Amino acid sequence: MTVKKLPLAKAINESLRTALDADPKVVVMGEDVGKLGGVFRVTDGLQKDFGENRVIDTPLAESGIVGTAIGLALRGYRPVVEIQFDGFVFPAYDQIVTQLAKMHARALGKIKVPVVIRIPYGGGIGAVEHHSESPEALFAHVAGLKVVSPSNSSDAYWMLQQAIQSDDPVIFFEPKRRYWDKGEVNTDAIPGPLHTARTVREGTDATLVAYGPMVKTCLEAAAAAADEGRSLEVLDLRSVSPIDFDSVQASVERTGRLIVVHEAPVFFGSGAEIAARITERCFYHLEAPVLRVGGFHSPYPPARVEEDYLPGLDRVLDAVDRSLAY
Amino acid sequence: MTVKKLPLAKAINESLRTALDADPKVVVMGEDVGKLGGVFRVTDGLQKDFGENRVIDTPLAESGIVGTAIGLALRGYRPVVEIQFDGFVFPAYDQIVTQLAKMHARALGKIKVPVVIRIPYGGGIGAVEHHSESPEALFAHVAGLKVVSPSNSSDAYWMLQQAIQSDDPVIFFEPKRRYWDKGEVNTDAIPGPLHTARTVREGTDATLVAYGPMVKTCLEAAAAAADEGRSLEVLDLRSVSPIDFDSVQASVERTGRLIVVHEAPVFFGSGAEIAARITERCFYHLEAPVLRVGGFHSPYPPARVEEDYLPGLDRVLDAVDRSLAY
Amino acid sequence: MTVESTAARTPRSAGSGSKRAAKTVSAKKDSAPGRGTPRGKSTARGKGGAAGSGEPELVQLLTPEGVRVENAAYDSYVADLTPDDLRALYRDMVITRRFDAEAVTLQRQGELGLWPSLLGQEAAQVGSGRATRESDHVFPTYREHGVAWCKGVDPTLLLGMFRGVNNGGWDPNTNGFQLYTIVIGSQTLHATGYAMGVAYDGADSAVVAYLGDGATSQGDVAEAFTFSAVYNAPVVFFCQNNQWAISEPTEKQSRVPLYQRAQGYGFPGVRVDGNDVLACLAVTKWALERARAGEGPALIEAFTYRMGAHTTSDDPTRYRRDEEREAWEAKDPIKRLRAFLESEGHADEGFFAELEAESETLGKRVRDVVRTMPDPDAMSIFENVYADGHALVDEERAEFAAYEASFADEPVNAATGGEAK
Amino acid sequence: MTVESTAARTPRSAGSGSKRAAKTVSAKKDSAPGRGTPRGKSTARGKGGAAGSGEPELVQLLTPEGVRVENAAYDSYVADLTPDDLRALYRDMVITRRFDAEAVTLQRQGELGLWPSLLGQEAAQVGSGRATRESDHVFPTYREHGVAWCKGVDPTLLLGMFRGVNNGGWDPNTNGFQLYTIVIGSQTLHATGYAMGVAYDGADSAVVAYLGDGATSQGDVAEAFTFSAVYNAPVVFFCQNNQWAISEPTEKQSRVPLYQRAQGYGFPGVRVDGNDVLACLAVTKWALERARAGEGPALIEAFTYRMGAHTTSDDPTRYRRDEEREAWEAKDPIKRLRAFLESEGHADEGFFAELEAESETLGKRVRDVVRTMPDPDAMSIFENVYADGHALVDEERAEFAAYEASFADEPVNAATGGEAK
Ligand SMILES: Cc1ncc(C[n+]2csc(CCOP(=O)(O)OP(=O)(O)O)c2C)c(N)n1
Ligand SMILES: Cc1ncc(C[n+]2csc(CCOP(=O)(O)OP(=O)(O)O)c2C)c(N)n1
Ligand SMILES: [Mg+2]
Ligand SMILES: [Mg+2]
Repeated sequence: MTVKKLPLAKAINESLRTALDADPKVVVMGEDVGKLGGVFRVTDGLQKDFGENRVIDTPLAESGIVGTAIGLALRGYRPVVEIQFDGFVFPAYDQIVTQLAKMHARALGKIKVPVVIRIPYGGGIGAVEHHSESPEALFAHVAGLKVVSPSNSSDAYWMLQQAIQSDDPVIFFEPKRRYWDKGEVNTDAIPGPLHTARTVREGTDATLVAYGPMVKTCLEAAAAAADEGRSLEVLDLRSVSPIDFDSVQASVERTGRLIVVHEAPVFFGSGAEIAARITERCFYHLEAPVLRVGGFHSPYPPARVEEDYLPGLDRVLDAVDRSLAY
Repeated sequence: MTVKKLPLAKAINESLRTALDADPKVVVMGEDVGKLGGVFRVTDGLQKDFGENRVIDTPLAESGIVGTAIGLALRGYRPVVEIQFDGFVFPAYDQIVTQLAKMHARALGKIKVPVVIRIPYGGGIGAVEHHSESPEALFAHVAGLKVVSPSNSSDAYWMLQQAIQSDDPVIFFEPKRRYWDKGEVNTDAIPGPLHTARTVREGTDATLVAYGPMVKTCLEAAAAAADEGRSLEVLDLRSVSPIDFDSVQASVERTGRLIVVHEAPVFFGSGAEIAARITERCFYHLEAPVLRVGGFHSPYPPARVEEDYLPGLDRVLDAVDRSLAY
Repeated sequence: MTVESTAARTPRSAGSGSKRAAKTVSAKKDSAPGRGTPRGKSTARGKGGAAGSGEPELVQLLTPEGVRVENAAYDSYVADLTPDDLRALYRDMVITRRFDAEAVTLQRQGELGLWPSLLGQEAAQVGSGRATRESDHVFPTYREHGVAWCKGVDPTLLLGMFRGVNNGGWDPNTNGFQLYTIVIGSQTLHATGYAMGVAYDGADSAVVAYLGDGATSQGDVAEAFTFSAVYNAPVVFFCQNNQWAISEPTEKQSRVPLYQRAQGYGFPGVRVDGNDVLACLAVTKWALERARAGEGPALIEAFTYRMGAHTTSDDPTRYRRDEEREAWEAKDPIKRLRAFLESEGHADEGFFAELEAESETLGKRVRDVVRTMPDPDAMSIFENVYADGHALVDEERAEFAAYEASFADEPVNAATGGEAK
Repeated sequence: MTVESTAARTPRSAGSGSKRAAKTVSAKKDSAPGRGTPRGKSTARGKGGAAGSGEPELVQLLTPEGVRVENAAYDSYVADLTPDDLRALYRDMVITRRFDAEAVTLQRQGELGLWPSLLGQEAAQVGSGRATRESDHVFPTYREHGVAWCKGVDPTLLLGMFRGVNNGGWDPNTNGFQLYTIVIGSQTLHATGYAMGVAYDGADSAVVAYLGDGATSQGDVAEAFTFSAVYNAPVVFFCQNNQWAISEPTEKQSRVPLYQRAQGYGFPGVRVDGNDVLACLAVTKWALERARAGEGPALIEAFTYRMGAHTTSDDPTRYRRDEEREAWEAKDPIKRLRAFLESEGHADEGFFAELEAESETLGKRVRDVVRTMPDPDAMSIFENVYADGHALVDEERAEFAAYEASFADEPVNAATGGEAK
């Protein structure tokens, strides 16, 4: 058994290395992924070891990157694309929505486009505009795409392995502010399914659902709540499309209360979908309406106010209070 | 008082004509909007009357169209852009999301970008791929944009007037399968606010909320339900961002039941947001969970099965049955 | 296999006889100044005449009257064509046109929802299509019915998406012919990526990306030019400039001839007479050979004309004059080759009569197949959304099946919806 | 108003004296073959040397050693520069560099989150910036600190977005200098649309869109080229080819010199020595005059070098060699003009000392302003999202205010959130 303690970014690096090693059809491509090793060093050293045809520095054009990745996939490759920051995925949005997502269905299943699109996302790193966004809802709404987001090093490693092995396009959202958080990775483990949620803390009074960067925040909130004598269950959703509603439902049937937490704006966000569906499934179990904690309906604000914008422990606990007040 | 009976498409044409007449800064731009008058003839005759500098046939490039419209707006113009079909807005998505939506905030209010983007949307016309989609959720999630959709000729006329007068960017979704439906337009009326819902049928047993093409479907469903002795209230939402939750709440407080109907896929669609928020506001009033009727999580299907994909009277009434069964 | 699709698979690029059939009448032996040989990178660039000086020259091997003119740069690419080959090209064009006409009729009869006619573009499509080898991969727009034919795709398969029974009914892997792409320009990037893969594989094949004149304005096409140049990908961009993008003339897309676009990206651009099947064949062969030899991409602008409406939904009388169409009729690609075949004695009445009969047979088969094409099952909505499945699709499929079943079992069961409650 | 921003507003384009200061030493009077006059559309095209034949020529008026060389095509654009004007250009560059260095330091001290240094690109920015008139409108990237200076924007305003107190802190209408744009290439379309508006207005002004070498790959930039050409918009695309897009050299964006891109879109492209402020001034003036005269767009490639890191977050040692930087140091734009000023006797020690003091004053002011720049109020999140308001924003603002208030009023009130229930 090989267990290493790795920062999340390094776990992704190792995962890419494993995939490049295992399958000659895997290629990594994006802006600055080669010689520089990516602006976050996630692809550090890969070009040196696998060459310029496997780890490809591309022209500065996201639509071109995804569009050529699709072509490579049609040729039998398995491209892993890096979009440098969340806010720069939009030039590629057309290729993702009208082509990547729909080609398998368009061809009645006769072609597959196993493209993974890695996107460092979310805020909390004090960055300038376009470098802190959480656009996952804009992909989850689109049929044909799968959308996942790991919250820790082990998931980062394994979920990326599974995303690369999937014959479907996967949008892989990496919680950039957790890149430097260390966690154990067992590279010999047999991972669970890619799209199931995981209970990361058990509790009885209310359920917190989160994914990516907010899992840590929710765990902190649950710990703080415990001090006040409240028992919160925390679910790491891991997958935003599909969503493991069964696990959420099972938890809510026990706790009777649900708070969904994400960085993305609440309006039309993941929380809306989860609230709607879980309310339908658990109508007679819910003691309070599903509450949502997330970003506001405003452009991501300047760094000096992002702490106010981002859901933190206090806002999560405020929602817990409001839920318990019903 | 000037009341005319006009097809919805013609009402938009008249509205554009009124705006072009009233304000020399209004320009209409898009592919084939000039000499051809648009593939739906919505801009018919405008270039002939206002010239090539006011009604502009553009190169075939949606990002270019929206990007230059932004530039024109910065110069003091009020561009009204036509995207030829729903499925072709995505090349412009980056300009819309990263620029158009955010510029007013980026400049701390010092600049305004009053651009209207008209998009014929939705299915039911037997078209090929990309010509029948309902992407409104992908715009509603984005702060800085307003999103509206008229359901009838009068609203088409007046809401477009108001969208053009608005200093904010407005995504104006036109229900293309209702283009030929006639309705009365009073061009001397004083219209109500752009973003309020309208009760189009009163009822007591459950509330149906819809917008754009589905309003007619819901009215038909309500008529059919009436035959079975059920009294359904129908709200025409008119605006998807902002959403007039107050009106929906008021209705649900009376009926206790809510069904949201739209063509767009249910997953992460408008129905999710409405269900989540109305459940929060009306937790003690709801007799049943908010139900959603909409498209499935699959690419818009080929024309010969679109009737199965699209929410019709029967699927709406099925949801009503399910709601009443609680 | 049907008669026409068998024939469509016959490789045309290998000269099947030694008799050189495409004789030239012109005697001038020197290549036109400034045009050079098409093989050299720098000399090929800018070929076709100077920018801004009126209509640029275009590569032509057959005049509109069907007279073979010499062209030092490109003659060699058609030098080994036999009379059989020439008749086969003629057959391709006639059958393609016949098929297209049938589809237009079927649309009028309500059997198809829409049809984008290729009328007038047969030479561009057959010439370029026949220049490809079986291993070359094609990325079409939505109008490449003639190319599909050349790649051996059963033409009836093209009709499904326009009837509305699917969004693309053939297997792109079988014939190296990708599905039609409706979002303008997208496919040029797929073609480029595919070609990058061909290069990484070290394979001896190339890729053709079709695009229209309007498409040249799309950012995706520019990015395809950039990527293909930077990676030296073996891709040929074959732009059919049919003068119109729906109602907009080419001047709304560019103020200089389109083939010149390539130069600024570092690869050659050539304008060819798009109504001259021999010239299209020759220029595309040249470009494909370059690509396969590792010399990278090229742009071909086939100067042609959309004789019909943009699609059956379009009314071109609103934006263009009849005289324009009439002028182009004189350059008809089929008449042109026929004149040449006749003047050279390569084809007799029997050939033309037989071809007429074959076309009719195809027309009938197309009608029969379309009319009996079954509507898809409603449940197909939930198929092939994902390759590996998706829980929500499974849930919605089950719900929908229960909903549908609720109608079958009258009296209506109250427990419709089938949801886990 | 502060000393430097007052000075920055002095118009430079009108020659303020009759003494022609920019004397040339070279005696060759004939324009170099193939370069022609910059005014003619077709002759200007392709100027700068043949494609693919090694390094193309670039327009240069001052050698790296500070020697003025004659250029028949562009000399007239700097002919009326007085010694005052030359010193002013020098001052612009020195102050710009000083300001930039201060910002880098402030970033290191934690006062700024990030800074994109323009070190090495002063001539390109000051030359082009000073070529604009007050009524000309500029659309920058995120690195145009020198252009901002020339347009009279108070430099401290540029720091807000990099400190994280706003996303753009100046009023774009005051100085004709738009906000910085981070999404690569977007602003070229805004500039084009703005220029279309200028043309519709019949105004006698023009627009400059700045972009980097990497940006030339973005589809938006290609679309800007297409739109500007088709509408003949008065826009100058000023591309600072600083050889790098973060870690990627220009060869990853194009296999031919970037200025050649323009030709395929039907407008002239020129490569200019981006470290030669006189050449940048002259070529930009030429392009702006053309644009104002209704001759449409032009592309200028200013061949320069990013002497520092991409931003303060970047570590260039990972991808480029020190020698490259050293080679470019010899071409430093400031040293070059200083050598010329000195050899011509246009500036004495007093001038340089005074300028040094002025720079220090600016540095100090920048430090002081930044350090006292207030953080925005949390409630500012809800401001300016919409011009006409939005119900949801109002609701969220109220909720957030109530939530914040709940902390102020200890003991905590159970009814937090303030929502309508
Ligand atoms: C991105 C996008 N925008 C708009 C359309 C609508 N549309 C379909 S065909 C067409 C014109 C295409 O012109 P061209 O590229 O010259 O090809 P042609 O139809 O002449 O073969 C347009 C605008 C589309 N399909 N895709
Ligand atoms: C659409 C988009 N993709 C990626 C980035 C990240 N990024 C910021 S600057 C940069 C390189 C830009 O290079 P260039 O255009 O040469 O300008 P320079 O930084 O050299 O001035 C990249 C890739 C971005 N800002 N926008
Ligand atoms: Mg065309
Ligand atoms: Mg650069």
